[in-house]
Parts: sequence; structure tokens; C-alpha cells
Amino acid sequence: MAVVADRQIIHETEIRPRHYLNVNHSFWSWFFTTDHKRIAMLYLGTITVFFLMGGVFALLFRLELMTPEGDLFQADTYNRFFTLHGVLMIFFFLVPSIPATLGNFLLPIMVGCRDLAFPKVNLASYWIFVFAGMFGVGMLASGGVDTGWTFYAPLSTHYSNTSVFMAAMAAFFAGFASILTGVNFIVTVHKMRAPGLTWFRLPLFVWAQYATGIIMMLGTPVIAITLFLVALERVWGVGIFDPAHGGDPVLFQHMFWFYSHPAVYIMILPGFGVISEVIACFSRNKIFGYHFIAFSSLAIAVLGFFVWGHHMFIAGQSVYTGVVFSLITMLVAVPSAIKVFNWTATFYGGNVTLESPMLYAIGFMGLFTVGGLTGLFLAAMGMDVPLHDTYFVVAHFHYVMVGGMVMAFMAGLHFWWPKMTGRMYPEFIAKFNAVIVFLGFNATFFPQFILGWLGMPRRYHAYPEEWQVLNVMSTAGATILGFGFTLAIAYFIWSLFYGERAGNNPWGAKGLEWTIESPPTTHNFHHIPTVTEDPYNYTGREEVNVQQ
Amino acid sequence: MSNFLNFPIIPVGASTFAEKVDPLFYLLTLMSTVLTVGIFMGIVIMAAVFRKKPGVDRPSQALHAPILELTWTIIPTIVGLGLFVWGAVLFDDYIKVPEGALQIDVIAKQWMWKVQHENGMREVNDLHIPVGRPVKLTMMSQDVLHNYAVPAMRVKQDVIPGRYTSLWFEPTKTGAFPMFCSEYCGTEHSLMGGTVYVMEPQAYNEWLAGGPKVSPQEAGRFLFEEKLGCVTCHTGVSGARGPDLKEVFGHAVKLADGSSVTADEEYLRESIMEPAKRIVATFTPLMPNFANQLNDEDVANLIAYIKSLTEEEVVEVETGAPAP
Amino acid sequence: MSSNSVPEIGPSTPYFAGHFEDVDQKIESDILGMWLFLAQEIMFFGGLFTAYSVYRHAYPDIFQLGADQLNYLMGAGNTMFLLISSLTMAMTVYYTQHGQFRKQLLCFLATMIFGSLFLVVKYFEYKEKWDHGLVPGLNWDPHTVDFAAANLTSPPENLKLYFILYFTMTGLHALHMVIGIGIGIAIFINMLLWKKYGPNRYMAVEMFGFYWHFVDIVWVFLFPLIYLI
Amino acid sequence: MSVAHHVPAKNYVINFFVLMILMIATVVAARFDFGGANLPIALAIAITKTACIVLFFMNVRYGSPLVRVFAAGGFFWLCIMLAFTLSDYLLFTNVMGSPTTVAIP
Repeated sequence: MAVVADRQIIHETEIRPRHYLNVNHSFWSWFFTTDHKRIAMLYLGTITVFFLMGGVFALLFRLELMTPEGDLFQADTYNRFFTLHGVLMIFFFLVPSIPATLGNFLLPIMVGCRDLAFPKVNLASYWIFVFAGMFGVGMLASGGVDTGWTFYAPLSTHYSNTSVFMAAMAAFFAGFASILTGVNFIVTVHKMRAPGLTWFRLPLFVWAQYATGIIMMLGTPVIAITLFLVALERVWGVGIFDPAHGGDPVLFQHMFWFYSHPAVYIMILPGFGVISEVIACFSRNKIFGYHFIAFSSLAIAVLGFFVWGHHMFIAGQSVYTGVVFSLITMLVAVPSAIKVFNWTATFYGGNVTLESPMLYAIGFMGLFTVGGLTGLFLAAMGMDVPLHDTYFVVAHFHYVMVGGMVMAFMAGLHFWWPKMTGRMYPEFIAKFNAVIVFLGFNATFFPQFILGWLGMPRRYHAYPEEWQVLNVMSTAGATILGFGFTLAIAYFIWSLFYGERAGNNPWGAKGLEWTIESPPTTHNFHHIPTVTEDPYNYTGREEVNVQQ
Repeated sequence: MSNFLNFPIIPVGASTFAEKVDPLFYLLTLMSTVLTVGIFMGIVIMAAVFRKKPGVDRPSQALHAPILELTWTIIPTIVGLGLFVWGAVLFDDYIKVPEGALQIDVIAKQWMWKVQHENGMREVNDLHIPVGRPVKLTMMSQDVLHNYAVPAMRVKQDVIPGRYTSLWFEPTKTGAFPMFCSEYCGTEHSLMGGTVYVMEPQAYNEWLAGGPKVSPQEAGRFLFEEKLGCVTCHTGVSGARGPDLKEVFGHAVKLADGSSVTADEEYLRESIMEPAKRIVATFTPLMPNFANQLNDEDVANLIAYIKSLTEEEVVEVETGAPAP
Repeated sequence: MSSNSVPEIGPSTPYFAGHFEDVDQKIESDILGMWLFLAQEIMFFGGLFTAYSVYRHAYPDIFQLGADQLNYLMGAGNTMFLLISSLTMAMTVYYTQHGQFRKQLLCFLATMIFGSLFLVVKYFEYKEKWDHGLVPGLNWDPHTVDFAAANLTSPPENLKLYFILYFTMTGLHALHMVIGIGIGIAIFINMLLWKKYGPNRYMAVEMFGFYWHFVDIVWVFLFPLIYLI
Repeated sequence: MSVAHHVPAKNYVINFFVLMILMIATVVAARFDFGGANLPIALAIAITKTACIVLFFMNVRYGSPLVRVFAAGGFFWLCIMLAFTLSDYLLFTNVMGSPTTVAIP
């Protein structure tokens, strides 16, 4: 980062030529930084490392699944690979991805303040995350863990010989990093808004982050205590989930999913926020149904807590409880569906251009639609029975998590990269890459829907021969997907050094973040702005400010 | 090449539940396809129609259509509720066991399924059932969570330690259908499967009468651990009431009278049928006489099991894996 | 914090607003942030209370038997200590806001002392459980428990479950007390040596008070649920 | 300090004595057997005590509506978790019927 030269930037209106990246180059200025933008960049670097690690594990076990016999790796190794893929991707990539990077960077700017409400807490959140990451590395170094990312008792508490303790503690501490981020976001949105920035002038990204913050604050502690109990049981030798003295493994699942289902919304809601911004910008149009999208984020955050039991229809849960959970699950699907319709309607009457963020956003809409619709299969109780714990579920949540969240993350990263670094990435390669990722993704996960309907269970190291063709397709797709993400990382890093300089507002976008310098100065604004207009005020004569 | 492309995409349905679930699945698939293609086409068409044309400076104009928004709020809600009802009705069917179901007990452990039929007939991993009659499995796990899943029947159910769960289905086709453990249960999760054999009732009855189709070792283990309870004395720990039988077969045994004997089939048989005859040193003659209770096959099975104890030990030493 | 002039810290120095617009914004943010943190804490303990409820529902006789093994007078004494410390804590905040430094110091000292007394009693309680062989996993030999008289319908070994919950819940609560006393000592040193908190700077004390009261609330539920019924 | 609230110290002391009385009440109530009512009584007292602490010691009584919402929200969310989890256990009826002849241990 520190290499970015600043000498060429001469802004006429600029009083201080320095920005947040070059204000101080010393190690400690990064280590102890309380600047939300620097913390966002630190987070971005860290989660990229974890994303790569998780991705490598995914590729390795996809390679294993090329052949039905399970001959490339031992079953033990395979089990560790998919567990590590899950643990790293969920706790160390998906949960912090958009909130801790884009959210951290943009939220204070979008609400028009100098920093998050508690900058030191924000820094603490990052270092707690790194501390958790050290447990994660410890878990890898001590041979990994093979319980699946769900840590279901009593396999995790008594029967696994791997370092479940390390994994549980890693997720435990990563949870606290997430809680602190959430608390910071909520307070910032409530208390730090610029004058004139009423709730309904907030960008939808902020609404999404606020809703995410609520889930992080109320949901994460429950997984923390649950994993703490698992870790305790490993150390102590006895525990509350042990059936030997009356413990109930199903209770573990209740406590686990109380967080882990809302966690799905931690992972997808920020994506909704990003997509709203990107679609509005590149359609150059007011977002259709602003209020609805804003409130639906909150509705999803709240209702998302009432649906966890749909993971447990056939796990020994009471049927009546299952019925309630199924009903609410159907209802929580509705706001998501309407969001997709609203985004589509935003195109109407706009001036649509297809830059790379927009391509990713369109990819998101397609893939998320598939992910959401296949969720209906699983939410209908009777239909869930044959599909539960098969590759259908795997495909479904990858369509939501990768097709949804990761695509949204890519869209957001491309969209705000010029703002974050002051540099443009190579646009043509980025567009090409969006197509690669989209195709690679579908090739990887679409066959898994069919595999799931055929009955292939999850987490299988060896499988009957007739399923090989579909698995080979999936592996081939994974390779393409892996290539796509590697290419993206490569050109982002390239752009840091050689990218064209971006102006303050390369996309001609609306929003407070585009009114300040790229990259922003340490405290974002020279004067706290007073907001006088609604968000997405693209209609009317457009002021294009493309500096190319 | 044609062979390579000839892979299944539609699973076999072989139960009454499959007949009920499949229509919902295909309807949902149709609906999803139409919606996905529709939305994607919508996006593409809109992006094309409203694309920014070079040189044309057309101000954007936002769509304002509350009726439209209301429409696509209400319709998904109704569809969602409809799906919920359909799913719940299906589930109701899935859990309500019909009268006269065949009762079968299943015990899961890492990594095998032990099945016992009503008449005491046992099998491991496989399940033999008659066609056209509801079958109810009552299941429990001895260690971790497992899941009994038969894709062709479209059923599955978690098997939980410390709790009974059950599962029923009514097969409609004869044949062999694969069965899987569908809840991740540790190292050999993917090998913890078997086959469900659906037979004509006549064939099933014959099979049921045919005696245990299990290996002699397995049958012996059942006698040893469960039916006869030998294991209560021959626990294998020091201080037990009976001698440890691990690594006995083929080894010399010191007797109470000071002499010693090689524990071969002959000696083992004698020890079972007339235990007091030649007592092992340091033990008291407590063991009851089994001569009236066991037939020759049982004894052979027991001996096969005792043999296997020794062999297992040897195998484990060879592979270097320490016994737990 | 961007300002070059770091104000000298003293009881009469107003808050330094930092990146906030003004002091009110800072105070409101602090209070809201603390409440969000406490909501998080509620859910953290909530997981344990959920487990407690489920098992209590499943094995009411075991929980009755378990509660009989505890010394409810020790629990009541501890409740009293915590309530007194809560009062003195509230008074500390009051005197801080009113600039009465001697009383502030004394009240805060009392808070710390009663908090420590709680831990001392807790130590004796744990020791008694150890002596009676009621520590699952480490020293489990419930020779003092009269299983026969209890007329159990649940398996007797389920008593372990009760004591696992007992140690986890009270242990986690005690851990919060230890952390509280640790932070409290730091605040006390600031009060004693530099008179850092006064009418214009009391947020640190008030926030600490919130935490302290919250730990008290947890005990308010733990005491009847574990010791009494 | 415009948001500073100056509650008379007397309030804290009164609150303390109320709490002590409630504590004694909960101990005494537990000594008697009210059948199934012991748990609700104990919980009611605990909730009252919590309300006293939250409202008066923690000044939520004088706090902004936002603070009240979030203070109540934390407890409310815990109730959601308890209610839904317990619903599983309270409503648990083995619809499939009890086990029949499970002979295999």
C-alpha cells in the first residue's frame, strides 16, 4: 500500500494533499491505526489470505471428487479439507467480508462522519480477528479439524481426534470481532449521521449494514457460548451435550443454528446493500422501491432469527415447532424476492451501462435468484426430506453465499476500488473476469443440484460410480472459478502500482463517498457535509464526471 | 463417448412417498426455471432497451408503480404460503405411520448399521423388506449423529444417541436400492452405506426364515456380547471373573492343576460345553454349563468370534495402528 | 484522534470530543454502545440459560436434587454482597457526577471489596463441592448425595449435567466478576492518583457501573434458578 | 453536560432496600412448597429485581427512548430464543410412536 506515490496528485481545491494511505508510512501507524479506512484495508488483506486458503482446500477436495473411489486422499484428509474450507470461508471470509471491509470503509463516509463511533473498538475488533486467525492457523498446524464446520455434538465433543478446541476457539474469537463491528455500526448509524441525513436519505448500503449489525450483535454471542461449551467439553472431558449423562445433541443444533441461520443473513444482507448501490449507479436511476428495500433489510434481520429450525426438520425436532419454522421461512423469502424484482425494475427508464461492477451485480441477481428459489424447495417441510443433507443443499447455499455474497463482494470491490485506492483496475480484464466467474460458478454448482436430487449426500469422500460425470463437471467448474478469483486478485494488486489514476468520481455516482477525494483523507471530510437531497438522485440531467 | 454422456439425472422413485414428493419437486423446478429465466431475460432486455446510447443525452426517469410493487409482494406471499401448506401436508404424510407397518429396529454406530427384524433376524448395513407393505424403522445411535437415508424412497431421518427416532416408507418396486448415512459422522462417513433389498413378500418370508445371513464371527459376537452375555465375565480387564479371551486362540493356557494346554477349537468347545472340566489358573469355576443351551452352529460361531479376536489383534499390530 | 493538543486530564476537564461533533454525541454514543454490548452479553449468558431451561424441563427431579446439594445461605449472602456493591457503584457514579471525590473513592472501594467478598465466598463454595466429590470430570464421587431418598425418575448420572451447568454458569459469572474487578482496579488507580473522574468526566465510571450492574443482574437470575428451586 | 441526569441519591438507597427485600422474599418463597408455582414466583421476583436494577441503578428510567428500546431488546431477544427452543421440547410428542422391541442395546 505504502508504495502509492502521491506526488502527482494535485487537487486544486485540496488543502492537504495527503490521504489516509500515505499520511504516515510507519509500521506502527498501521498497527495502532484507528482510521476506519486503514482498518478496512487491513481486514481486506487478512480475509483475502483466508479466502485463498479456503479456496485451495476447496480445489483440493474437488480434485478428490473427480473419481468415485476416493483414491487421491485418505478419508481423514478429505474430511479435514472440507471442514477447513467451511470454517475458514464462513468464519474468516464470508462473515467479515463486506461488513468489515467495504462496510468499515464506507459506512462512516456514507453517514457523513469522520470515523466510526468507537475507533479503538474497531481496531480491537481487527486484532481480535487476527488473534482468532492465529487459532485458525494453530488449528491448521495441529492437523486440522474433521467435524464439518457445524461442529455437531457429540462428534465434535467426544469422537473426533482432531483439534476441535482450536477450531472452536478460532470461531469464538472471530465472533467477538464480528460483535464489535456490529455494535460500532449500529451506534454510528444512530448517532453519527451528518446534519440533514435523515433515515430515508441513507444509502441502502447503510441500511443493510445496520441490519447486519443487529444480527451480529444479537446472534453472534450465542454461537460464541455454544462453541465455548464445545471447547470446554473437549478440555473438561464432560459437557452438557453428552448423551452419556442425559445431554441432548439436538440442543447443540438449536443453539448452533440460532446464530448460524441468521449468520446467513449476515453474509447476504451486506451484499444486498452493495447491489442496490451498484444497480442504481449503473442504471443512473433512482432505486425502485427505496423504502421497501430499506425496511426489508430490517425485516429479514428480525425474521431471520425465527427460522433456524428449518435446518432441523428431520433432526429430531418437534413437528409442531418445525411447522412454525417452515411457515416463517416461507415468509422471510418474500422480502428477498421483492428485492430482486425491485432491482430489475430499477433498470426501467435508466441509462444502463455495463461496467464490471454492473456485470457482477447482474451475475448476482441471476445466481441469487436461483439460490433463493432453491431455498423454497428446502423450506417446504416434505420436500426437504429427500433433499436434506444432500448436494442439493450444498449447491443451494453456494448459490446464495458464492453466487450471492461473493459476487456482491466482487461488485462492491470493483465499484469502490477507485475510491479505496485512487486507482482504476484494467476494466476490460475485469469485465472478462466477471464472465469467467459467472460461468465457472455455474459449471461448479449447477451439477450439484442434480447430484443432490439423485441423492448424493454431503461430505462424501467416495460415491457410487454413476455420479462421476456430474462430479467431474463440478470439479472442472471449480478450476475455472479458482482461475477467475486468482485473476481478480492479480489485477487488483497490479492496479495498486500501475493502475490508471481514478478521479474522485469515476462512475458519475451519487453519494457522499463520491464527493470526497480518492483516496479519502484521514478524517474523510474537511467539513461535515449537510445533506439536502435524497439518495440515488440520478434522475434529471446527469453530471458525468468521468476522468479517463 | 455416448456411454460417458449417459449419466442419470432423474432418480428412481420406489416408494409411495416418492410418488407424492416428486410432483412437487418437478413443479418447483419448473417454477424456478421460469422465474430465473424470466428475471434474467428481463434484466437483459431492460439493459438493452435502456442502455446508455452514445451521443444521446436522455435523462433517466424512475419508474413509479406502487401497484406493480404490491403485486409482486402479494403473489410471492401467496405462492410461499401455498408451498408451505403443500410441504407441511407432505410432511404430515411422511411422519404418520400407517397401521400394520412392519417393525424393524436399527442401531447405528461408527460406521455400520445393525438391523434387527421382528423375529430376531439380523443383518448389517443391508435391509431386506417386502414390497407393498409399510416399513417402520425405529432407530437409535450408539455414538454420534447418523442419518438413515434411502434416496430411492425419498426418505431420511437423523439417528440420535440417547433418543429414538423413526422412519417409515412403503416400497412400491422390488429391487436393490442404495442407502446412505446422510449426517456427517466421522472418518468413514462415506462408507457407512448399504443396500435396501425390496423383495416380493413370498421371497421376503423365505429370506426371513433363512436364519441370520451374517458372518459366523458376527453371529458369535452377538451371542457373546448380547444373547449369552459372556462379556459380563470375560470383560478383558484384569480382575474380571473370567479369563481375557483376546489372544487366547492358538496360545498356551496355564491350567489350575499346573498343566498347560493349547487353546484350540477343541479346548474352546469343551470350555463352553463343560467349563468346569479344565479351569484356567487363578480362576474359580463359576461359569455355567452351556451344553443344553447351544447347538453346534452356535458353538462354531462363538469359536469363530473368539478366533477373530486374536486375528484382529495380529492385523492391528501388523499395520502399526495401536489398539485404542 | 486528530487533534494535536491533547487536553490535560482532570476532573474538571471536559470531554475531548475527538472525531465526534460534540460531547453530547459522544456521551449518547457511549451509552448506546454500552447497552448494545450488554445486549450481546445477555445473549451470551442466554445460551446457558437456554440449556438450563431445556434440561430443567427434561430432568426436574435431578435439578431439585442438585439444588439441595448447594448451600443456599452462601448464595443468599453472595446476593447480598452483590446488591450492596451495586448500590455503592451507583453511589460512586452519583458522587462522581457531583464532584465529591472522597465519597466517590470510598464508595468505589466498597464496590471492589464487596465484589471480592463475593469471589471469596465463591471459592469456599467451590471447595466444598470439590470435597464432596461434586465436580464432574475432575472429582466425581457424589458420596454425600442421597440418591435413594430423592426418588429419582431420571438416571442418577444425570446429576453431572446439573453440576456441569452449575460450574459453567457460576464460573462464567465469576469470570465476569474477575474481569470487572480488574478494570475496577485500573479505574480506582486513576481516581486515587489523578482524580481523573469528575462532574465533567464520568463516562468511564458510569460505563463501568453499567457492566457491574449487568453482572449483578445475571446473578439475580442465577441465584434462584440454581440455588433455590 | 446536557445529557447528565441528576437523580437524588435517596432513590438509589430506596432501590437498594427494595432489592434486599425482594432477595429475602425469593429465599423465603423457595422454602415453601407451592407445587408448580415455585418457579414462576422465583422468576417473577428475579424479573422485578432486574427491572429495579435496569431502571434505577442503570438509569434507563431517565434514558432516551432509543436506549430503552435496545435495553428491552436484549431481554426480548433472549425470550425469543428461549421460547422457540423450548417450544421444541415442550411440544415434543413422539408422533411416530414409541419404540417397539429395540433389543439391540
